Amino acid sequence: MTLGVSETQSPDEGLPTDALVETAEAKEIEGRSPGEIAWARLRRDKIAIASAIVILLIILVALFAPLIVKLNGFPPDQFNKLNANGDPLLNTRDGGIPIGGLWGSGTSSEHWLGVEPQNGRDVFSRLVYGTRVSLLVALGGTIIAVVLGTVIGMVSGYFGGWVDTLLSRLMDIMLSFPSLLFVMALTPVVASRGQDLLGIPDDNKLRMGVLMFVLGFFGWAYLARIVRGQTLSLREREFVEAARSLGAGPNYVLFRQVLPNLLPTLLVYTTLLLPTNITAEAALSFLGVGIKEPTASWGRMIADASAWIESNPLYLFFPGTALFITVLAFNLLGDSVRDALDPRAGRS
Amino acid sequence: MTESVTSAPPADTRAGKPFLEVKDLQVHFPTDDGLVKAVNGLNFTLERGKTLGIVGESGSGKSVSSLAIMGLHKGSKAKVSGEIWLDGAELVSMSVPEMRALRGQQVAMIFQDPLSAMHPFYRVGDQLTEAFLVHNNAPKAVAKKRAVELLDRVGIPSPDKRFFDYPHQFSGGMRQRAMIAMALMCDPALLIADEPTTALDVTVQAQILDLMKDLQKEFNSAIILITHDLGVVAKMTENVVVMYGGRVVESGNVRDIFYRPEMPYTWGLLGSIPRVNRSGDGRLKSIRGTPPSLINLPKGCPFQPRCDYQEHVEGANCATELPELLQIGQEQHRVRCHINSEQRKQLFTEQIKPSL
Amino acid sequence: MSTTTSAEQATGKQAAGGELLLETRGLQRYFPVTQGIIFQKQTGAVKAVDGVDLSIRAGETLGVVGESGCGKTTTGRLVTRLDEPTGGTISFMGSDITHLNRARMRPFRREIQMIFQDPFSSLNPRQTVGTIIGAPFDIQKVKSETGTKKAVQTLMERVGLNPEHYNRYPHEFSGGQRQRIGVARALALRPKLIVCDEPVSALDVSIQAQIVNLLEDLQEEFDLAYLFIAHDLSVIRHISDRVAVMYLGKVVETADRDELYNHARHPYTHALLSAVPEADPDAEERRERIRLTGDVPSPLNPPSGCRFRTRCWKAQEICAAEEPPLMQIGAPGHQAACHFPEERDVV
Amino acid sequence: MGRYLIRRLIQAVFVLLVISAITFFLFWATPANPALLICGRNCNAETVAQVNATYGFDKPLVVQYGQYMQGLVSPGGRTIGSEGNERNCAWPCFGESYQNGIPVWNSIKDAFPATLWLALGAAVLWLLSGVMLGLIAALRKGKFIDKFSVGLALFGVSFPTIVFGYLLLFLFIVKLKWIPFPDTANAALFTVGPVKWLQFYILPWITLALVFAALYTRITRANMIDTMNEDYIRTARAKGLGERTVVFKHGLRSALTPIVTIFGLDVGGLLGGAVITEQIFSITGLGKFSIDSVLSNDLPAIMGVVLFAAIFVVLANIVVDVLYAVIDPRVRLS
Repeated sequence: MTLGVSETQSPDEGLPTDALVETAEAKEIEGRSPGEIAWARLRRDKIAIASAIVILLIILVALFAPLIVKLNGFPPDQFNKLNANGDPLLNTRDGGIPIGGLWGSGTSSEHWLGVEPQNGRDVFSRLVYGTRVSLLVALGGTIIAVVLGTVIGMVSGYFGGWVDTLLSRLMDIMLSFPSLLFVMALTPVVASRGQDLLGIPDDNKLRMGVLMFVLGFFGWAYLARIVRGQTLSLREREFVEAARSLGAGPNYVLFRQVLPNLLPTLLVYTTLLLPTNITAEAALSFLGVGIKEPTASWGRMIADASAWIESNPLYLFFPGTALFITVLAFNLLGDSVRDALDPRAGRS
Repeated sequence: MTESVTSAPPADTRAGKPFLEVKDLQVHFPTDDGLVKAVNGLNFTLERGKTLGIVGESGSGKSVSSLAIMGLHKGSKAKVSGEIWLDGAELVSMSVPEMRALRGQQVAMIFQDPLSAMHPFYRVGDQLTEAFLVHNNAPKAVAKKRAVELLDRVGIPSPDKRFFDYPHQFSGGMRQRAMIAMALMCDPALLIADEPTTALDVTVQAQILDLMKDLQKEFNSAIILITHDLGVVAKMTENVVVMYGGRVVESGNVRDIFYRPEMPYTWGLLGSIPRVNRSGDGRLKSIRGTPPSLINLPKGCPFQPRCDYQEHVEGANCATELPELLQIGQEQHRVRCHINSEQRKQLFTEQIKPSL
Repeated sequence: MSTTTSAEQATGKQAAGGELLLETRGLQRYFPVTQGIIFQKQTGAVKAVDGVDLSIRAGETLGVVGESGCGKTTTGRLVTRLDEPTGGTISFMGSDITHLNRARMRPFRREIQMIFQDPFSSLNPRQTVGTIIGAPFDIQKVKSETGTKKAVQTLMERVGLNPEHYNRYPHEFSGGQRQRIGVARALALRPKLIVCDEPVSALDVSIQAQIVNLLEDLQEEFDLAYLFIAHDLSVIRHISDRVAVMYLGKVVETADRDELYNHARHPYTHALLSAVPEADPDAEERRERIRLTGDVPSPLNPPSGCRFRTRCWKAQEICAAEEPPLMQIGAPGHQAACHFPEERDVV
Repeated sequence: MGRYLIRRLIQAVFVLLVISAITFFLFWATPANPALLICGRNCNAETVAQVNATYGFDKPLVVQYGQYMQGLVSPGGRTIGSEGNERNCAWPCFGESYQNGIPVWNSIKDAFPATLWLALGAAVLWLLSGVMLGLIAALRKGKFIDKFSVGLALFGVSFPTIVFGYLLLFLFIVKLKWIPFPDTANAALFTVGPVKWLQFYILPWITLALVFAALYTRITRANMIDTMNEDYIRTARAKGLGERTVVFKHGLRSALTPIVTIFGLDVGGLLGGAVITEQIFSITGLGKFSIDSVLSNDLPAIMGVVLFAAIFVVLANIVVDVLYAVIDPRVRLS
């Protein structure tokens, strides 16, 4: 995520080092774009740096999940009945609760975060693999929503007339859908439809694609409304008039004049939508309409763990904490990005 | 007027003292970019029934000064120092509740943009009576009567009906009239008008300025008129303060400023404006460069970087030493410039006056 | 400020009046007002511009003056074809450009440029000055002999900007400098006509004079014609060769500059001129003022007959019944639309 | 005003029609033959044909949609079932459940009160706490209490409901045992008395309210800070009004206006079911009903719940717009 932010913010990476920033601040501010100023502000924001590092770590975990899991040697889907000494891990008579470990969660030097009740899968491995699912689905859904919202919003705002009327009504309708309910109801339907049309089995690869699609499809309308409003006001700005008076067509105006001015909004919205979608994926999997067994996902793990809340609360604690920290880090970064991009910040 | 009698002390207690006296007023704002020195030493006096014009370009500190007189910087990050004496009371050191009792009652303000200066959700009439009721222990009916009277007085047709309108239902000119009526609700002795006609069309501006003049005669109030429009100054004021970079650079009576100005910045201002009554085919005498940043004010004379007359200063200390605001002759004409007065007079008559 | 320059200026002004560049006939722009529960039907129209005839010759400045809502800005947008006229014709150098589509309009756009009011909104905050001033070359696909960068830097120098600031962003410039950037952009393709929509009204007095001077210098150097739109009668007097006064979508009086300011015939022009305060305390004291009452009526329902009659002190029955046409009166080229024109000393 | 309402209601009906059509065709066009869903494992060609006839699956989709809409529009409802086994499905007819044959409307009616109590209670909680916290933060901008509120709000928006809900459940029910395990019978106020009712709802309320309260804190704070910089606030101070009047009469009124809009839409959205909270605390409201229907592929039930929820959202939109016009005199409904 940090990489993405830095790329949009300063395309020509001639960025000053910290020392240079200081001198530039002290003396005259030379040739810095609004984006570069925001980037400089962001770099001075300790919370932003900290949350960016956390997010980077989470991304690394997601990327290198197979390598990390090799460390402890328990694939996420493997049922573990015995430990290295050949002792049983689970108490079969007591419904399959792990034996020993912190709060009866089966934590040990082999299974760092314990094992699942009943089938003994390694919680650490599942958590690591769950990171992949969460990030991938959230990222995919966010990209779809942002692209759809930007394009539809810009077209609606710029062209006006019946195009605008039609697209605005569409946005209204999309926003009138009880969206969580609809997403929930639609996910299995789309999954089986996809299976039918594409000939792909309804496995978790398809499910992930469906989740991205559904989250994107229900996430664009709000952004489209914002983009439409901004495009409407940008269209009236004199620099757009200036381009038009030179004979510029809609492509030039939309992509060279309007879009660059939308970037701060898109960036802020993206950083806010990402944690929302991470939460949404977890919620859907939790409800049983998202990622299914045997693939690991945080929401699924929380749903499974909720049955063992009395006997093995740690089982709930790990995916919950992972989810919370991830969402918090994204929100913190999103706030910092918004503050950094706010032209009013630092004045008054 | 009616029940509202300003609590002015008997005149003899402050014999010889001016009604309003501002001494060495300074207003500074700390910001992320540095300390903004908006006002750096403002001095003037004003009597009842008279109008003082404060002229300057954006960033010269004129609006900030007026907010300081209203005490509206109290409670913000702004640092205000110096003295403001109004009718025997010192305002800078005054506590917030004391100042609040004065606001609207003794000092009232008319703002530039009447649309944003009135609350969009409340009826015009209620906004007028509110100002009255907070200072007067009177029944609502009395307040309403006075509001309708004043709306009528400022020239709003069928004021008893318009009393119930919302600000957005008024035209720009009517809103400014209503703002004036609101300012007059408690019969204030001092009225501060901050660019009161800048947002208005020229015919409406003429109406509003005439109205202000008439009302001043009627209420004998002192008016501070803040503007960048030299025409408005010429029409309305007796005395003028020219501000630049947060400092007074020239002050005096209106004829001194328009006919015998001695500060190169004032010359520049007068030369910059095209005249409606003259066919000027020649170039306008513009001032080169741009106004200074209030964070990095030039050392020495604030106008020094843009001044074309530095060669006339002996010792060439324009860039290093701040010239003092010195009185010339007998009148209250004061100028802040290193060039000596005789030479300035000569420069003006020989070089400036012919091209105005 | 030598006398020779002003003499040159004066002869320059006299020489103005070359070939006819732009002519509008009966130009109209109505904005429809709609209402309806499901199907919107048009219930009226805001008559922003309602039959305007203007002509501009090469190298001259036509000033258009009037109060807010009089239609002067819309007129400027129609002339540059940023807005589509609902009636009338616009011809530029003999070609009818009233309803040309974007592709056909393209070549004409090199000849007609625009300078805008707001130096903050007229420059894209996310483009460098180089990109902004180079946009005309980019959009019109014009190759400069010296290369775009060199051409832009030459332009920057010409309008008084430091060419080294090529890579800076608009927020690093002051209002006056930004307006210079706008002037450079308008100048890039060497147009014949520049429409200036309130180009100095957002600037401080001292900066305003710099820009006015710059515009005058450029006019002389490049033989530009200006359609100069402003509400400030003093600026209009200073810069224009001819002046048109607009009220509620119509031209009510037009004449050569000095003829209009010294011998105005329309009561509205009188009222306007008399309302401008002069920067001269003695003159202000002596002046007799015409006090106009009331506000400008809504352009949705303009008064019948003469549109000024609701505020006019001379209005009689005929003013409500019959709309006065623009008629020749006084010196050649002086036209006024009034049933009871008279000369009156107001400034 | 009257004309406006009529226009908005017509628009609302149109929106609902579109939603119903999309929902209907999406769900019924699923390749999984609905008949197979109903007869389950012991399906053969004969039983499928029978089920098809009973539910009208053999007819074209458009006809089925028409019949469905008839049940919602016609005051007499519609007739359901095959020849010989016809029965009336009373208005408003959302069809019958595939699972147990109970009319969907009856299930919705039964589930709705629990959702209503949950949503309204949480709404009061988040509105009061959010607005208050946001207001205090705005008025003490930059001070400790502001930073604290901003931090708390950030914490709140970052706490996923599924995590926060279980955290509360674990703390107060499992660990501290202050509250007994939720007993679904306690959902109704009148049968169990206020104490049990409160015990039942308190944790769900807090769970549901957290995210909203955090959002409202942020919105209120931002609005209030913007409003206090407005020119008319300066005017109010220039009149000599007391700070309390300035803040509460002039500032808060403007700052709260956008909140009204958001609040209306949020409550409207929740009346269709707070799925996650209901799932965590086993509340048999609309949310629980809908997730159960989804998991069992009970198409008429899903369809019914989606439509029912959409009605609230659409109505909330209208209510909010009208309220806005009442609060802000500049807004004219046309």
